[in-house]
Amino acid sequence: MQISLSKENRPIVVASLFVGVILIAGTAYTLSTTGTAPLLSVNYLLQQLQTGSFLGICAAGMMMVILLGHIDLSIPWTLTAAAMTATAVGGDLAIPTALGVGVCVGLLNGIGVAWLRIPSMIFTLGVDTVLRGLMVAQTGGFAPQDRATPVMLFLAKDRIFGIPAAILVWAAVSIVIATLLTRTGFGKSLYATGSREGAAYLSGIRTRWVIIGAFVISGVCAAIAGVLLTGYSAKAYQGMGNAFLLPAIAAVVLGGTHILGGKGRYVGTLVGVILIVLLNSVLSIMQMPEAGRQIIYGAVIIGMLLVYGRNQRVTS
Amino acid sequence: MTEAIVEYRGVSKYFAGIRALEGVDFKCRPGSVHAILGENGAGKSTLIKIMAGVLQPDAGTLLMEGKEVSFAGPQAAVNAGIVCMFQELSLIPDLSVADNISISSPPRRFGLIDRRAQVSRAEELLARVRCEDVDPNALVRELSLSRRQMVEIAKALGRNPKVLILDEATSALTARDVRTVYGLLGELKDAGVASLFISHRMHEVEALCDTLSVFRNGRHIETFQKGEKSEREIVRLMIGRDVDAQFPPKPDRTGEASTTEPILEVTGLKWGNRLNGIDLSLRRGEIVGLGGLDGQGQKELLLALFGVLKDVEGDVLIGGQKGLPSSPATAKNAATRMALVPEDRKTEGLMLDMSIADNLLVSSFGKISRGPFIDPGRAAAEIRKGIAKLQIKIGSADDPVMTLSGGNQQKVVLAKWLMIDPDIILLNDPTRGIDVGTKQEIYRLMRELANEGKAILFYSSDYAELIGCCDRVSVLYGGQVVSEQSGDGITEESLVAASLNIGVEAA
Amino acid sequence: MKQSSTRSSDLKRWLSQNTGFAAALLLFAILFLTYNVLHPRGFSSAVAIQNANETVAIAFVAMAQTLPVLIGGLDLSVGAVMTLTNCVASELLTGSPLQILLGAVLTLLTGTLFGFMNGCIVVYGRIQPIIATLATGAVAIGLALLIRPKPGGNVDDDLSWALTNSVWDLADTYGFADGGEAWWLRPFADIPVPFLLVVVVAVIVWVPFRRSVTGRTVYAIGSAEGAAYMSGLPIQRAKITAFTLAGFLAACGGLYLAIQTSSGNADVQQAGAYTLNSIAAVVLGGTSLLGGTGGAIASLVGAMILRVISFYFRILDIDPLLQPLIEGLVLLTAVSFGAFRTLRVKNQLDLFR
Amino acid sequence: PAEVSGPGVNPECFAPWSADTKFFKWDAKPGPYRIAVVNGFVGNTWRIQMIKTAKAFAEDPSLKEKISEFKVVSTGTDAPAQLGAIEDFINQGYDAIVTIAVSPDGFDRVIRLADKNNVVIVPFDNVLDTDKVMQVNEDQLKMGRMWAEFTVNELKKKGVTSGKILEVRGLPGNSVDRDRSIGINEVLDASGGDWEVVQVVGNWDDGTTQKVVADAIAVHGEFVAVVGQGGSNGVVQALKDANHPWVPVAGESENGFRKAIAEYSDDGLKGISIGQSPGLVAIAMKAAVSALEGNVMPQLISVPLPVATYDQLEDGKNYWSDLPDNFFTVNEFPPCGVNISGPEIMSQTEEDVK
Ligand SMILES: Nc1ncnc2c1ncn2[C@@H]1O[C@H](COP(=O)(O)OP(=O)(O)OP(=O)(O)O)[C@@H](O)[C@H]1O
Ligand SMILES: Nc1ncnc2c1ncn2[C@@H]1O[C@H](COP(=O)(O)OP(=O)(O)OP(=O)(O)O)[C@@H](O)[C@H]1O
Ligand SMILES: [Mg+2]
Ligand SMILES: [Mg+2]
Repeated sequence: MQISLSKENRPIVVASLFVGVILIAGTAYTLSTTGTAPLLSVNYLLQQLQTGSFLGICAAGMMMVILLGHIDLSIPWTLTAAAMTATAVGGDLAIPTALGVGVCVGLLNGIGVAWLRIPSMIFTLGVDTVLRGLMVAQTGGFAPQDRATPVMLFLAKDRIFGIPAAILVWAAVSIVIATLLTRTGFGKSLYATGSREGAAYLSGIRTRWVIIGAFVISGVCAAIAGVLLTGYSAKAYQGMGNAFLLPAIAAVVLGGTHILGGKGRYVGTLVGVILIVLLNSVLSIMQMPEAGRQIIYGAVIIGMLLVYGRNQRVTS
Repeated sequence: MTEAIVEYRGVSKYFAGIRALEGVDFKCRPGSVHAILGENGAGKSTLIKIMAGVLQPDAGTLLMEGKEVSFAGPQAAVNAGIVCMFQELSLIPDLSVADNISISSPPRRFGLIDRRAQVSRAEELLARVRCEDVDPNALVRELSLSRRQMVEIAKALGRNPKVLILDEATSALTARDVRTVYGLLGELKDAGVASLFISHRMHEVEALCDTLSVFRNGRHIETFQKGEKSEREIVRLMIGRDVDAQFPPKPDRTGEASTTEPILEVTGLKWGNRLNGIDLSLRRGEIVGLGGLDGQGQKELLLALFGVLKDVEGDVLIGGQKGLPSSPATAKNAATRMALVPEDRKTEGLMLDMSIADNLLVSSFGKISRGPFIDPGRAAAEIRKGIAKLQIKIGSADDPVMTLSGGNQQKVVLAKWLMIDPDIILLNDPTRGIDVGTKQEIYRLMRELANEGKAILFYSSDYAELIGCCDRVSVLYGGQVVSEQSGDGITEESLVAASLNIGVEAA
Repeated sequence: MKQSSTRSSDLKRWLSQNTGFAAALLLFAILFLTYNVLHPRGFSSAVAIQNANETVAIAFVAMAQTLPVLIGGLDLSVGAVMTLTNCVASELLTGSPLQILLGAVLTLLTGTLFGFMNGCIVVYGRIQPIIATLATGAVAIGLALLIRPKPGGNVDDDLSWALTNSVWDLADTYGFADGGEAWWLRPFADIPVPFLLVVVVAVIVWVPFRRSVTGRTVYAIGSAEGAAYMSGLPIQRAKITAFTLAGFLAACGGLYLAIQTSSGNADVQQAGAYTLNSIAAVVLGGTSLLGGTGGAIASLVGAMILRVISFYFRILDIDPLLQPLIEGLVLLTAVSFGAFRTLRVKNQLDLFR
Repeated sequence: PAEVSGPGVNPECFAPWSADTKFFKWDAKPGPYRIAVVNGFVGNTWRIQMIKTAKAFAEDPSLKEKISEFKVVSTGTDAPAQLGAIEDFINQGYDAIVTIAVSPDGFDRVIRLADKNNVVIVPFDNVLDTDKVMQVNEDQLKMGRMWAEFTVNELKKKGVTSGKILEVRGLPGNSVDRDRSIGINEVLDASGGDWEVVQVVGNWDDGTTQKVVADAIAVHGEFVAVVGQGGSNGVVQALKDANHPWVPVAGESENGFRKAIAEYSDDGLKGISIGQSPGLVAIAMKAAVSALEGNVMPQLISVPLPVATYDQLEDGKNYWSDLPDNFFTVNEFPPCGVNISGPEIMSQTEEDVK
């Protein structure tokens, strides 16, 4: 494939370069403090990808929704609810249950946004709150079992040919999403709907179902992330999804997906996720205080978007 | 000879290397109505956008009343007395009529906007354009398209223009409003105002303008007075070659009508207060026109047939099946496939920032997919076929469709629909804002499609098109078919009369 | 007679153009009256003061959020700016009255400048507001943590007491109007000061803004940006002003929070909660997230609705572990009200704006 | 309330924080009382367990008769909302308000109002930086010290006197985090060992903790011990995943952490588990009632630290191998008559769900 620096590819290239910069900066730091360069070890990188896979899968789902010009703020508690219900059910049914929860939440979000036409920003926020309420009520009322099942543990922790299974799950999700986006009518319809819903509708695309589909994918992705995270922590717990919402949005946007929909490539989201994960890790290694960390985050996002090239001015 | 009020000297403008205007010298005199003619993409809009301060020239100078000027933005141009009316574009739907009329320089009291003064100012100006029926406090979004254009005109008048520019700004006006506008332009002309008029409709140009300028490929070709050249010569200047017969010949269909079964039959179609019992039938191989003044239910009829409207009543038979499709998707996928070329190609027909290829394929994923996956080979073949069939002028199929000219954009919409091989084609004013050459290609295509056995329902705001293209014409008035004409019975006279819902004798 | 008929049709038009706001107002009235009826000390000054105190910060932040929403954007930094200014104020609101005043001015200036920066990034950097402010929000929180690594602060006690009580207490604390007993003060004596503060800011900031060309441009941008530009409206100025004012109003919230709690707290969670609640309040007030319609007063009402809902948990007997669920369901239902209009739409094309 | 001299009532339960702790006495009010619990954030197991404990304790025979009305509300991490709820309960005429403050500052106004209306406010867990109200808490500084002392001792037993110790911190800016860390470092500095302390921020959250500990191991290699303030399950998971040899670990009192210690202590996971107990709410409620009855109360009540080291763990007694990881094992305080155990509270309807 030829890499031309089109407007579409520029974010991907720039973000990849920045990933390199982060690694170099981190290595410079560890060299100067401990004299070693652990950041460049395969083990460290694999571990980053392993812990990054949760965010990566959330971001993949989020990207579907953002491509439509919508947003899914219910990811944190969809993830948590899927994980908690799954462990409560336990056994072989655990993972299907988690996916079921993801599908249901996605359907609900999709119906609210596509049929009732409530702005996704507010509807998914409400759904998130409701899910949190449900989980509080469930924990309070039923004291559900929270232990990860063996399959979850396997998916999150075991290695297959030396590669953590979580990374393989992420890769599988990525392949599905990337194929969906580039090779199927659904994917093309997603871009069309995100670009201009009215025109897509008049072109005979069932835009409502496209929207619902995207939200369902987002819900399912959050559920998969929940399953993995449960395996990784060996249990499900309240608030386990809280750390994923804003980084997921940031990863998608840093990957060059347009926040108003219609444009973006999945590779970009992958690079965006890796960028965020490494940035986090390096800042943590540098023992950067929270204040500095927040400021750096903000600066990185603004700086990168400025480099990507500014949006067009609306003149007509 | 009077001094030019606006003068261009060697003005050039490029967009990412594409030439929009090059070395243009152009003058316009006060007290004239000046037509700017040219194909799509000839540079007309660019020319006036520079004058209106929307764009800055890359080279050359702009002079106003002999002095060099440079407008940083539309406001600067307005302050200098250059007022521009863009098609549907510069009214704010969520603000009131009065707000819109005094939008950028409202009357003030103690530094704050004086609402009452603003309303009375709006009332005055609305009276000047004979739109006393428009409530100054109504939101613009509540008004019909033709009322909006009249408000736009009132707004322009309120800015005391020295130069008034109308860029395809009269497309939706009713006959009465057009007369009002003609009158107003006359008044302004007498008052020494220069009016620049852009339209693709020759009869409007002929009725209104005294001076004509022709542009082609970003260059100013010639300026001349009305009557100096024939219409044929003008068209040749515009497209750089001769044009022959505008419309392809109609096949003789006498006697056929009664024998073939209609593919589409509608009786008593009702929807809200817009459609009040429409009866219509359409056969394969036929082009049926929808006539009438703008806003008499033609668009709603097309949308209803395409499954966009809810709660439509009436009996419908499509290809022998009862009932309307429930959505465009079902209309497209039914046994009798339908296609609709919508009114506004930029918002309803195309995903402007997606590629030409993606826009072409958007209605035919089913056809080019194997299982759930798109077959890239078949997709590429279809794209090639579509582009070739309509002779769409493109660089690469991966360019955004936005970079095409209006006519080529419209061709993309048509090609998209032809890919599904529709049985019924609904066309909503497909040639609006399109130049003569492209129009001709579209007319020819329509006839070809009809001859292939497709049925075409064709709404146009241009009588000439209806006369030249259609086998039959149904004229709508107030949501009903008031007259059906066919063959040689379709004449401008009869169409106008039917449009106004008066007997032919009276017209 | 003609007079009265036009007046009633004026009202009708206002209702049809402000359906969302009118519904919000009605909903608030019902909720608030019922609350007062159920409350053992309903309709008393003490309850009003408490309600007002609790509402001020979110009311300011919701008003702040309104402006970016009107231009069709979102400001995800309002909560963070409130937090930042809260921390700034907690350092500055102490000393002599003049110093306190200066501190308050500096606090408001901080927020205003931050908003101005947001505006510049959006206008000159041409980054989508939602992403730009997501990033600057993180910066604001970072700055807040730098200023106040742990909660605390030293806000003047009298100021805090005087501004969080009734007008009478204000007069009493600072000894004007005969310590609150002056006859002319009587009619106002029971009004909560925080309520007055919100009203004053709304009147001296929002109302003039609404009736300026810049304000009009803000609405125009949200309604049809291209048309606004073509009409010669000052787009860039209006956008920058919208974000600047948002920063100012968020700073009002932060300043009041500092006065109310006599401290500052760089609480990341609270900042996030305020941002999200501000969006909910804007929607509840009937302002469209697409921009162009609505207003700060509507958001004020939206914020009050949001608050009243949670008041009910204190007077009704509801299982505490079900409260979050109920809160979520009520919010979801409330924001879904607008959907009825959608279900009545007969032309599907009208759904895609 | 009046400031009086000690000693206070029931000192085994209401132990004064230190020798110079002040004592308060409110005018005795006739019972029964109206009591409200104003919680902040809800959405983790600790808070849920706390709320359930509060509800259960209100039904406890020792208190039931004395309470006429009991209400719990959660306001989220929203200072004005919490202050508003407290003020509302004061307005409604409640006699006592038990609360977990969302911020250690900012309660001046409600304290003033409460004093005016003779209402007892009792912050616990996240307490206030003021000595004007009666508060209930465990000694965080001491907790930090005990963690560090235990760790240093265990290392000494192994003959280790130098090396890297990983300290996992809690929510930045929180006073509890600050106090615990001070305690930990004080002891480490004074221990004479040659320790290099590596700090990471785990926000008291299992997931975050696990991630940052894993990162730290990847970068620093091995640690001789881990002192974690919270998210202890995450510490153990991270060690396990990295195949880090088991080392002494100090941490909170989640069931999961204790399960892990019990399982791996023989392999070297010498653990100490001290935790902030959700049962604190019961003591705070009891203190509130006692104050309303007119008893002399210490201004700052110190609740004994519930310590369990690896050699003291006993299944079914101070941890439960068949119950979820997330709930907090320590819930009862016998000297106070608070006898609601963790499993009792968190699994009361377990049978119903299977
Ligand atoms: N914003 C733009 N970006 C890039 N190219 C542009 C832009 N605007 C105009 N052009 C180019 O300039 C040429 C002239 O455009 P212009 O809009 O002036 O044509 P026009 O004569 O008004 O056509 P029409 O009859 O369709 O209105 C077009 O062919 C187009 O390629
Ligand atoms: N962003 C853009 N990039 C490239 N070319 C553009 C762009 N915007 C407009 N153009 C060019 O400008 C030309 C005219 O644009 P314009 O907006 O005037 O449309 P139009 O063809 O005149 O349609 P209509 O008359 O219906 O408004 C088009 O031919 C197109 O090639
Ligand atoms: Mg043009
Ligand atoms: Mg045009």
